[in-house]
Parts: sequence; C-alpha cells; structure tokens
Amino acid sequence: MSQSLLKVTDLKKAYGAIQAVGGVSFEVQPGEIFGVIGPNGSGKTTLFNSMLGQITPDTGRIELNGEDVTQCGPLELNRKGVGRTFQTLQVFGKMTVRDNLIVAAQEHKGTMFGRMFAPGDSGLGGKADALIKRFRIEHVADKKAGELSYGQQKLVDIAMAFMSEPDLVLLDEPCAGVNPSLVGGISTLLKDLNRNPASGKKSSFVVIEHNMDFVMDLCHRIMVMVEGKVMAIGTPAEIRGNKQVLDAYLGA
Amino acid sequence: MKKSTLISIAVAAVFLCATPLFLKNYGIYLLTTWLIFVLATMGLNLTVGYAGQKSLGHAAFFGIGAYTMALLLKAGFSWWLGIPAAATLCFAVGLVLGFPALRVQTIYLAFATLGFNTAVWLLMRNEEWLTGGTFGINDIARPAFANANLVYYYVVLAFTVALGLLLWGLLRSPWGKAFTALRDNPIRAESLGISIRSYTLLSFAIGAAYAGVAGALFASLVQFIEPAPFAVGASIMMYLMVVVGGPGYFLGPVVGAAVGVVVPEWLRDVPGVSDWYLPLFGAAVVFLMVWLPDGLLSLPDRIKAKKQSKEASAARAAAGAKP
Amino acid sequence: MSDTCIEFNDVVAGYKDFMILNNLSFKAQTGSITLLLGPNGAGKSTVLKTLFGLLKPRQGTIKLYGESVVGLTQKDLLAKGIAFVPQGRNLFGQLTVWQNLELGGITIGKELTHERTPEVLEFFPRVKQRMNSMASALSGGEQKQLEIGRALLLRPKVILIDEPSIGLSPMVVGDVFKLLRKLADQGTTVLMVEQNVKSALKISDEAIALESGRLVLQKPASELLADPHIERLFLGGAHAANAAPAATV
Amino acid sequence: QATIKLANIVELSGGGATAGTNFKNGVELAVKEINADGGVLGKKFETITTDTQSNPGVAKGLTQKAVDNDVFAIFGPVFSGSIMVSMAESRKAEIPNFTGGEAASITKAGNPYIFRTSFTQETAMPKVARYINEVTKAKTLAIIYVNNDFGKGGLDSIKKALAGTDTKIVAEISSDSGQVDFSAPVLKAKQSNADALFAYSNEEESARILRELRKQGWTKPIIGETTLTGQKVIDLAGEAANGAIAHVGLTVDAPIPSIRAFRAKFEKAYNYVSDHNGMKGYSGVYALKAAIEKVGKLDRKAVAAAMHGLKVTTDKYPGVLMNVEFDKNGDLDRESFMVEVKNGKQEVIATVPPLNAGNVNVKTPAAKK
Amino acid sequence: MTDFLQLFFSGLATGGIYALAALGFTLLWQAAGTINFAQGEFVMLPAFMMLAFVSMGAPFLVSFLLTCILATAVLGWAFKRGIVDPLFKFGMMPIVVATIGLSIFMRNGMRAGYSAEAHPFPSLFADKLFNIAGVTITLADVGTLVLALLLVFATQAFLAKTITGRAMQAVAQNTESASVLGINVPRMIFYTFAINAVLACAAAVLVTPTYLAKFDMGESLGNKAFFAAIIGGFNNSRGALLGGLIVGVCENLAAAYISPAYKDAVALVIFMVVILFKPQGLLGRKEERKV
Ligand SMILES: Nc1ncnc2c1ncn2[C@@H]1O[C@H](COP(=O)(O)OP(=O)(O)OP(=O)(O)O)[C@@H](O)[C@H]1O
Ligand SMILES: Nc1ncnc2c1ncn2[C@@H]1O[C@H](COP(=O)(O)OP(=O)(O)OP(=O)(O)O)[C@@H](O)[C@H]1O
Ligand SMILES: CC(C)C[C@H](N)C(=O)O
Ligand SMILES: [Mg+2]
Ligand SMILES: [Mg+2]
Repeated sequence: MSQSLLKVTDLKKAYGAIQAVGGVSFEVQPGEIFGVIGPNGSGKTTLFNSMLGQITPDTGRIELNGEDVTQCGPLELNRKGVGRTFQTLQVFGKMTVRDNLIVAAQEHKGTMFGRMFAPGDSGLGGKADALIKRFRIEHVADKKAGELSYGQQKLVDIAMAFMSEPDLVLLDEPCAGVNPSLVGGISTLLKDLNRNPASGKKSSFVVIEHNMDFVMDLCHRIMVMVEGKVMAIGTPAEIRGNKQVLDAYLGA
Repeated sequence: MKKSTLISIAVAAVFLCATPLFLKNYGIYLLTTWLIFVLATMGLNLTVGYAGQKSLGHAAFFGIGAYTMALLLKAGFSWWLGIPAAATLCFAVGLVLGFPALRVQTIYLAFATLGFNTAVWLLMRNEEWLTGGTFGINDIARPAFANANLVYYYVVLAFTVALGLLLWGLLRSPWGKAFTALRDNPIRAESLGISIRSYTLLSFAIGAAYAGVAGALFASLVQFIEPAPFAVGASIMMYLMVVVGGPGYFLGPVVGAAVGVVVPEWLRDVPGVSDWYLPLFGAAVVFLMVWLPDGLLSLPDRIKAKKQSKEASAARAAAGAKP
Repeated sequence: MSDTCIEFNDVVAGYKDFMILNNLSFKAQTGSITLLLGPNGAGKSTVLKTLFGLLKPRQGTIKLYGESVVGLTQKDLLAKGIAFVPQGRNLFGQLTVWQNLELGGITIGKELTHERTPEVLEFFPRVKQRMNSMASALSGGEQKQLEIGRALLLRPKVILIDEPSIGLSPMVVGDVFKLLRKLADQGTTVLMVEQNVKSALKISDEAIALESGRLVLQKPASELLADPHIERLFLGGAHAANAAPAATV
Repeated sequence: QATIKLANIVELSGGGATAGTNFKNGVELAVKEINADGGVLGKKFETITTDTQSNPGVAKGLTQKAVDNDVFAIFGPVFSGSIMVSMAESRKAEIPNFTGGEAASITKAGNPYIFRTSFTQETAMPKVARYINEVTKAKTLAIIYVNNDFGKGGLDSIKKALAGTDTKIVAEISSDSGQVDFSAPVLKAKQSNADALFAYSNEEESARILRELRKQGWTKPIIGETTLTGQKVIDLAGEAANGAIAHVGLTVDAPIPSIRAFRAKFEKAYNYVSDHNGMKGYSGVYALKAAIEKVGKLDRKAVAAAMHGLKVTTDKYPGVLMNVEFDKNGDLDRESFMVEVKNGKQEVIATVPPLNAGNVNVKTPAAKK
Repeated sequence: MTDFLQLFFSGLATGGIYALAALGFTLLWQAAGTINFAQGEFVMLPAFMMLAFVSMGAPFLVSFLLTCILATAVLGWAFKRGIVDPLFKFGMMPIVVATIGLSIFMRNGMRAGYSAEAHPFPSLFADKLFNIAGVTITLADVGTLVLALLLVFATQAFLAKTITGRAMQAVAQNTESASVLGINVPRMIFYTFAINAVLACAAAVLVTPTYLAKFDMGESLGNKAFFAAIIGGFNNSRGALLGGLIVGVCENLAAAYISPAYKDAVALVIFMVVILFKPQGLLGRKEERKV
C-alpha cells in the first residue's frame, strides 16, 4: 500500500536552447508536504506547469495514484482532485472576493445541468466566509478582487485553491508578498488540512517557496532544483546540511 | 425583493403593455422591432458581456432564425413550430461557431465570427433555390390570431419577457458565475475545474438561440426577408447596442437596443435634422461611449459612487475638525 | 546627512472615490533607508504610488527636498532623480530583455544606458544570459531582477522600491539588500516596502508602520529589531487579539 | 388639408445611397417648381423625406409611417428589393406609390397602387436584345452582371428576350456590388470568346468594368443598359468609356428640349449632373400632377385609377420629360435611346420607339448635337 | 498560363491596396493596443480633403502635403484627444464601439454634408499600360505595389528599430509601467495616431483612383484590410503586406477558377486555415506566456 500519490518520471521541457526542466523525477506520498526550492530560473514553475497540463512537456511521465495523467489538461487534473495556485496573481478581477471563492468550488457540486438553475452560491457561501475570515480579508469580501492590494489578491488566490478540498495542491510561492503573520497562518492551515481536517480527508501539498523559514518548518521533504535538474531531495535537516545546496541556493 | 424594485417592475409592465395602445401602426412596428432586438442582443450580451467572447457574427444567427421560420412556413408548417426550430438550429450552429473560440480570442475571434457571418450571408445570397437569393422570401405569415400589428406586438412581448426571465435565472445560477469567470481569467478558471470548452460553446449556443428566436419573430414582423439585414453591418450594430447599453448588465440590451433602434427614428423626426440623422446618431454613440465607457447602465453605479465619496469626504472633514 | 528628503504632510489619497491614505504624515531622511511596514492592504503601495504621481492626493502636501512634487509627471520626477520599482509585474512582455533595459534608460539617453548596462548586468548574471529573450519568457524571479536592474540604471538619488523580495531567491534578496545599503551609504535615499521584515530591518535606518492608511508607529529600525514583541508589528493592532488563525476551515 | 403631403422614402445611406439621393433630389426639384408655379388644384406639395438605409425592413416601416401620416402619395424606394416589401403597406392603405425600381416582378403582383417612373427590365431588355441581335449581329454573348436583385432581374429578362434569337449566351459572370477588381470577370469574358459583351451593373462598377476591359485589350462591342453610359460612368472611366453602347430609358444627354432644360435646372440646384434616377423622381412627380389634374380632386383612389392608361405629353407637362403612357399594371412605355460614348460624351445613335408602338424599326436620330 | 499570370498580377495590385489599408490596423494594434473600426473612413476623409485642395487649384504634391497636415490634426490629434484619451484605460470594447460610431458619423456626414456621388480622383501615376508576355499591367498597379511595400517596411523598421517606436509599443503593452519609466505616454499615443493619419493619407492617394472618392469607400476597404491584417499577423506590419497580397491574389484566382459569387469567402477560408495552424497569423508573434 505504498502507492505514491504523485509520481513524476524524467520530465523534460526545453525552450529552444534553454533546458528549463531537464529530466526531473520525484514522488510525493499521500499525506506528504513536499517542498520545491531552487534559485531563480531553475525550472520550478515550468515543472509545475508541465505537470499540470498548462504546457506540454517534451518527455516524461506523470502518474497520479498510479494512473498516467501525462496527457491530462488542467481541467481534468482539477477534476481528479488536484488544485493549484500560480506564481503570478490569477484572480477573477471583476468578481467579488466571495464570488471568487464560490466559483472556485462550484464545479465540484452536482452536474453541469443540475447547476443550470441552482442557487447562485451553490451552497458554498458558508465555506467561503470561513476561509475569508481565516485569511482576514473580511473587510474586502465584497470588493472586486482586482481592486485589492497585491498581498490581498495573493490570499484570495490561495484560498481559492482550497475551496474544493483537493487531495493534492500545488502552490507556487504562496507566501510572496504576504504579511509574516499570515505566512504563519498559511502554514497552520496547510498543516491542519494535511493532518486531519474535519472532512476526514488527508491533503497533500507540493510547495514552491523562497521563504526558507516557512519551507523548513512545514515540509516533510524538500527537493532542490538547480538549472532544471534535481540537486537533492531530503528532509529539511538534510537539505540544510547539504553543502552543495548551501552554495547554490541558501547562501551562507 | 425590495419595494422600489417591485415598483419599477410594475411601472415597466404598465409601460410595455399600454404604450402601443396609444401608437399608430408605425409606432407599434418600431416598438416591436425594438423588442426583437432586445431579445437578440440579450443573447449577444451573454456571449460578449458575460462570457467575454468577442462575437461579431450575431446577425448570422438572427438571419438563420429568420430563414428557418420563413422556409418552414412556406413548407406549410405551423408558426409555432418555427420558433423552436429556429432556436434549435441556431443553438446547434452556435455550438459549432464556438469552436474557433477555443483556439483564438479577442480580435482574432471577432474576425473569425465576422467571417462566419459573411459566409452565412453569401449562402443566403447565392443559394437561390433555398433562400430566394437577393429576391428574398415574401409574404411570410404570422400566427392567424396575431395578424394585426398590435396583437403581434403582444406576442413578441410575451416571448421577450419569458426568455428574459429564463436568462435572468440562468445568470443568477452557478452558470452565470462560470461565464463571468471565463471572461475574467480563463486560465485560472480551467485550473479550478471550470470547463472552458463547455462554457465557451454554451455561451455561443445560448446566445445564438436567442438570436434565432428573435430572427424568427423578425421574419414574421416584416413578412419579407432577404440577405441584407443579416450582413456583417448588422452584427456590428448589435455589438454596438450591447456595449452602449452596458455589457454584463442584465438590462443593458434593453437600453442598448433602444439606442440602436429608437434613437435614429427619433432623430429623423427632430425638425431640421432629417438629412443629418445618421451622422448625428454616430456622434451620439461616440459621445455616449466617451461619457460612459461602461455603458449607459453604469450611470446609476457612477452616481452612487459619487454620493459615497461625497459622504466620505464630509466624514473626513468632520473627523478632521475634531481636536 | 540628516536633511529631510521626503516629506508627507496630512496626505489623503485613494482609488476612484475610495480613500486609502488618511491624513498621513511622515518624513524620510536623505541617505537613509526607510522601511514601510504593515498588514496586507494597509496602503503601503499606495504611499509609493502617490509619491510617484500615479495617484493624485486629495489633500495634503508631498515634498521632496522641501519642494512640492504634487502634480509632477513621472518624467519630471525621474528628472529629479527619483526611480520607482512597483509591486507586481511591470515589464513589456513582448519586448526583449535588452529592449526593456533600453526603455528603462529612455530618460537618460542611449549613450548612458549603454555605458551603465554592463555594471547592472554584472549584478544580475541570470538576466545577462537572457538578453535577447522576450521579457515574458523569463521566470518570475528573473523578471523581478530585470525590473530592479532597470531602475538602478538611472543611478537615482531616491529609490522607491515595493517589496523587492517577492519572487527572489534568498541569496539574491540578500544581495539586493546589501546593494541598497551600499547605495544609501553613498547618499541615496531609499523608501522600501517589505514583508520580509526581519532581513529588511537589518539594513534599514528607520521603520514606519501603517495600518488602514494611518501611521501607527515610526521608530529607528535597530530599536524595533531589539524589541521582543516585534511580531506584533506584523499584525497591526486591530488583529493582534486574534493573532492565531482559526483552527479549521 | 392645406398641402398635399408626399412621402419620399429613399435610399440615402447604404448601398443605394447614390441612386436614392438622386431620386430624392429629382422629386424635390419638381415639387419646388410645381409649388412655385401655383401647385396642383391650388394646393402646394409638401415632401417628407426618410432614409431606408437600403434596408427593405426599414422601408416597410417607413411606409407604414407615411401611411400613419396620411400622405397623398409615396415616392420610392428606388431599390427593387425594398419596394417589393414596402408596397404591401401602401397598397393596404390605398396610396399611390411611385417607384424607381426596375425589376419586372414589381408590377406583376397585381397591385393597383404601384407605378413605375422608368422602364421595367422587361420593357428595356427586349430593346437591348434586339439591338444586340439585329445591329451588332453577335452570335455569342458574354454577360457580366451584378449579383443583386437588380442585376439578376436584368439577367433573367435579357435571357428571356434573347431566347429564340440566334444570339447565344456563352458566359454569365456574376460580380459583387462594390467590387473593385474586375480582372477575373473580364478575363472570363475574354475566355468565352463571345462576339459581344453585355455589362449590367451600377455606375461605379460599370466604370471599373470598362477600365478593365480596356486594360485587357477588349475590342469587341460592349453593350449595356442605362447605367453603363451615364455621365458619372464616363467621368469615372475616362477614355475607357469610349465605344460603350447602351440602351437608355432616360438620359440627361437626350437631344430633347425638355430634358435639356431639366439637366440645366438640376445642375443649377445641386451642383452636379443628374443621373437617370434624378429624372425618375422628377418626372414621377409630374406624372402624379397630371393624374390629379385629370381627376380634378384630391382622391387617392381615383387618382390611382386614373393613372392606369394615362397618357402624358411634354407639350402639356414638360416635366414628364418625354411623352409617356402608363398601362394597366402601372408600367410605363415611351421612346428611348441607343447611345454610344464618343470622345467622353454620350451621343444618341438611335431613338427606339415605345415597345407597343408596333413599329420597332430603329430610327436614326433627328438631331445631333 | 498567361491568364493565370494576368490574374496573379492584378491580384497583387489589389493586394497592395489591401496591405496599405491593413497597415494602419497593425500599427494601431502594436502601438496603441486599439482597433479602429473607422480606419476605412480615415482613408476616405483625406481623399476628399485632397480633392478639395486640388479643385482649389493647388498642385498635386502641395495638396498632398496640406492633406497630411490637416489629417494629422483631425485624424491624429483630435481623434486622440476626443476618443482615445478618455477611453484608453477602459480596454478595447468602448474604443471599438466609439470608432464604430465615428465611422457612421464620418461616412454619413460626408454624404449628407458633401456628396453621395463617387468622384474621380487624379492618379499619381500616368495612365500607362505595359504588356509583358501577354500580361497587361498598369503603371498605377506597379506604383501602388512598390509604394505599399516601402511604407510597410518603413513602418516596421520604425517600430522595431527606433527607441521611439519601441516606446510606442511599450505604451500599448503596459501603460502604467511605461509612465513609470518616464515615457511620455500621451505623446507616444499622439505619434501613433499621427503616423496612422499620414499612412491613411498615403493610402488615400494610392487607393482612391481605383476605389473612387466616395463616402462609403471605406466600408469595403476596411473589411478586406481587417482580414489581410489578421491573416498576416496583427502584431506585425509585414504581416499586413503578406496578408494583403495573399488575399488579393487568392480572391482573384478563386473568382476566375472557382466561383465569383463566393469570392468574398476566400479571405475567410484562408483565415480559417491560418488560425488552425498558426492562431497568431502567418508572421505574427505568439502571445506572451501567461502563467
Ligand atoms: N485599483 C484599486 N482600486 C480600488 N481599491 C484599491 C486599488 N488598489 C488598492 N486598493 C485598496 O487600497 C488598499 C491599500 O492598497 P495597497 O496596495 O496600498 O496595500 P499594501 O499596503 O501595499 O498591501 P500589500 O502588502 O498587500 O501589497 C487596499 O485595501 C486595497 O483594497
Ligand atoms: N516560455 C518560455 N520561453 C523561453 N524560456 C522560458 C519560458 N518559460 C520559462 N523559460 C525559462 O526557463 C527557465 C525556468 O523558468 P521557471 O519559470 O520555471 O523558473 P523558476 O524556477 O520558477 O524561477 P523563479 O524562482 O524565478 O520563479 C528560466 O530560465 C526561464 O527564463
Ligand atoms: C439605381 C439602380 C441601380 C437600382 C435599380 N433601379 C433597382 O431596381 O434596384
Ligand atoms: Mg517560478
Ligand atoms: Mg503593496
């Protein structure tokens, strides 16, 4: 029963002469929080995008619970329980914050035709409000998301990824621009969902982040990428002690 | 529902039902035309205003609906069959037209749809065996009881109100949110499980079905059709109506169609204007856009915002005055 | 060394009809690094935008070296030696990296731009490797580096920089902070917004905390660093009570 | 009723704008003259002009509006497609309706209130056909026509008129209204190896066809209808227009005093030379005047009835421009001309008698300018 | 074969005209991020201006220069002040609709205020025919093509090679960032529309002898130009040329060898094929990376 939740094998993606991702393999176990770190331009975002069908990888294989999902697009992966955030802000700028959250989960409720004349909030209003409260954006809940500050939008973006309670969530720099107190909040949230949320589901995460305190505290294992390749995979302690990693990324 | 909303609805209902009683033939004809364009642009508002798909091919559906009605009547079918037939056919063609939208967006999509419109128009013009070509199809019937212009007006009114309510329900449902999400940020939408493909196609198909019904009603109103009213220029006018009214406002098409259909007629009758009514109409459109870029229906929002800011600055002044 | 460079006096500013900054007043000294702190949405970015003329203050005065800068265009401000690195994405994605740099130097002319480019690229080697790529093809961090480099090209006397650490890897953040410190020591005035508070405080001279567009604290950075309750600063008074996020969703 | 209201429902924008504007100017010029002259039965005409935008649906609505306004007679629309639709309204309201449309079908619907201001294609085309067959003696003919109701109607009529003669149509080439490049149609005409070409399109396109013909070195006869040799076409085509021959129902260049006078008056009023549509509108008003005066009272029904079989002559009504006779369908018949463009001028090379005059011999013109 | 060549060369000449009209679209898209539905009318107006100057007795070249100045003021400055400035920040839709309104205004204003007639227009080139191997070509055809070529490459070079050209593009891509760098945004926008106005004047001079000066000449011109631009690639001036030539030639061939009645569908069919394989147009740049 040690089937990995996510298994990536020899993933490659090149842009012309630039090998953005050059043969990356790793596995994520159910219930694991997996960190991805590495210098700027080392291929982390490209790795996410090719795993999630946003761009087509040159070669490689992606398995979800043993099923080959290499050809799946973002939509199918979401339907299979994979959520994500983007490195650049991706909110629905003309919708209110609350609607942003509701729309993030509504497609997981009922059938398409069932939704045709269903109530507007799909019964998700309470859940949205709870997340809004948790991220302390109550006072802007009815503002258009496009009119929020950078950090507020980032929070909305992250909250959206959790609305449908996915089994696996891929987060690309969730803490960038977020106030340190809320960074702690995000960390707690991830841990809560990971351990045993009320729903009884155990969520797993893959997190790209440059905030080392956050990563080291949160992640069970960490992968270090450099120049599109895996330099090391290990526990936070191992990574911290890795001389190579120190030189390439963490600095003295 | 708020009391003020109820009152507005009542006033609108009285207006719509009573006005034609005071009008002569032409007035009724104009009012009916307006309703038909409200119906057609309601569909376009879904496609363009809510789902953000830049379609410049709406008149093609309008035309397909009109020809469907005309040809079915000529073939001896009932008028009541013509309406659902027009809607269904347009829905199907609309689904097909949605496919380019899965590949291209913005202006590219606008021209793909514009090209589709040209193609449909060419078919209407050249396939004389079916459409009568440029000679058109004459003597298109109305339902027997609605031969009088006034009665036909109420028939059209009934369709417009019923389909309007249906759309209203749809837009308030999760579908409405999904369309808006599609417009705002398709990439994010897809990663949240919103099927871009389904909603894009549906936004075209539903919009097209509305145009189809409108076209069928139009055929029976004018009782003669030929390709010209379904050419690209008409699509552009419909787009104009949606944007002038306020894209993404539910009642935008009601105002927009009034601008596009009634204002030119009104300008004609202003003394001393007659020759210049079209240039004036053009200038009015420019002026409206510059004044209210988000459409006429953004006016209440704007007034509200003004009021709020006034209150806020008053509050600030009061706060500042305190020691 | 202690003349006032930037001075906000009773400034009210905001978006459309919604005021964000409420009677804000503060000063920043020439040749120092002033750090703007506060919760998300406090109005930090709004301060920088208003100073750089992207928002018109409804009330109050903003002075630079004692002269009002309200109503000046960005071009005028750049001519006075102020440069601004905004938050978020600010590149021309369809132009190449080199063309982006060139446009950054549009106010100083082609020659100076060419002359100074090598030294900037020296500092950001990743950018140097990608000179002919479209800017939109760069990674998030690379884009940020390019943006910072583009501003440094001007050798500004005053730098307004909004959360430079977003997207940058820790080593690069350290380098950028060090560079800012060096520039400040050479007489450049820096007004910086940062959420990476601990590292930022280490290089700053003065810290200002905002909350809901109001100044809630202004202290020397060293004093804050030594404060055992520094964490509270991140939260803002209103939220201090429920600092720990709710347990479940 | 102090004035006699006339609705002028014409194409002032869209594809028919040139035709409609000319027609409207003609109507207004006639009305001004008649009013200055004391009006009809002591009453003055008053015109209300509206724009159909070249759109039949709009034309229909505007005709209803005219009916609502209780007008005495309606002029226009000019486009066949529009009048086909709008005349249902004037018929229902029993209002005489004068149109500039030339499609044969208009008067075939048995509408007693519709009247022509020009030949129908069914009157004109036999004359053209006869010329092609008897004078040009072409054994084969290529046709370039404009793909709208006007052009297609003309095509049908000429085909009918040529059927049974020994002139065979070897190419039917469609072109678009507003088309700019005619190299393909002309090439096709050349490839067909026909003895002559019949060109049937609006003015500007006619000019472009003529130019392309010259460019590709076409040397055989080029024959057309009214629109091929108008002054406008000559202005636009320049040298390329020389040699084009056309049958013209109405032309400002006709060597007839009443027409010369009209041409001068029109040019004075509007600063340009009228085309045949201006003449249609102008003569139409005078025909109405003649009918009203014949009836002696302002009774729409009676006037419409009187129009059928009405003969108007230029000695009594110079404004009708040429002697004219309306038949029971509302069609009109009169003399017409064969003209040729020579040195940038239209010259009448033959006068063609009315169709029902029995004698169809082509006479040589009496006077030359 | 001769026939084919005849069609081909005539098509090239027509294509040159399409390209000239399309050039304005690509310029406005690259340098202002807008679409001008009144672009055809922007050609029509200078044509009439020039006619007016010529009829007042001014020599051809003087008339052209006067027209350029006047057009820059009206179609450049006034257009920018009246429509572009207030609407620039509201995105594409309001500007599109405002220009639709403007085209209705200009077209019908010219008709109501001046003339519904088509007016002949003096040609820049002598009325001369060449016959090469059975193919007849007019001097005007060749001249139009050559000048279209020159204008396209000049525009392209200006946008790509000069700092001002790039600053103009920068404004279209990200206005706020452009102003943060000290780019004079209003001035760049003015340049864009001024250049567009001058290009429209040039197009007017070359196109009008064939299209004739008429209030609605812009309608058909605009339509074909759109397709030409989009087939070639909207964000590339050379695309306008390629697209224009392709549409011109294919239309002519289709009219002769397939069906003249469906001639107008040719541009559409080419467009559909192009977006199937290269959604950004033949020479167009790919849209930027979004995530
Ligand atoms: N364009 C806008 N329209 C309306 N309101 C806005 C706009 N931009 C920002 N705001 C509001 O102004 C307030 C302050 O925004 P600002 O960007 O200055 O915050 P900030 O302190 O920089 O926050 P962050 O740390 O998240 O970047 C926020 O509450 C936000 O909702
Ligand atoms: N569309 C593209 N075209 C060309 N090069 C690309 C493209 N996308 C990414 N790259 C290059 O691939 C490399 C990896 O980029 P990626 O965005 O994956 O980096 P990253 O690890 O996420 O960096 P960061 O920490 O800065 O976000 C970079 O050098 C980048 O310039
Ligand atoms: C003016 C003409 C070209 C129009 C034509 N008289 C018609 O019947 O439509
Ligand atoms: Mg990244
Ligand atoms: Mg900020």
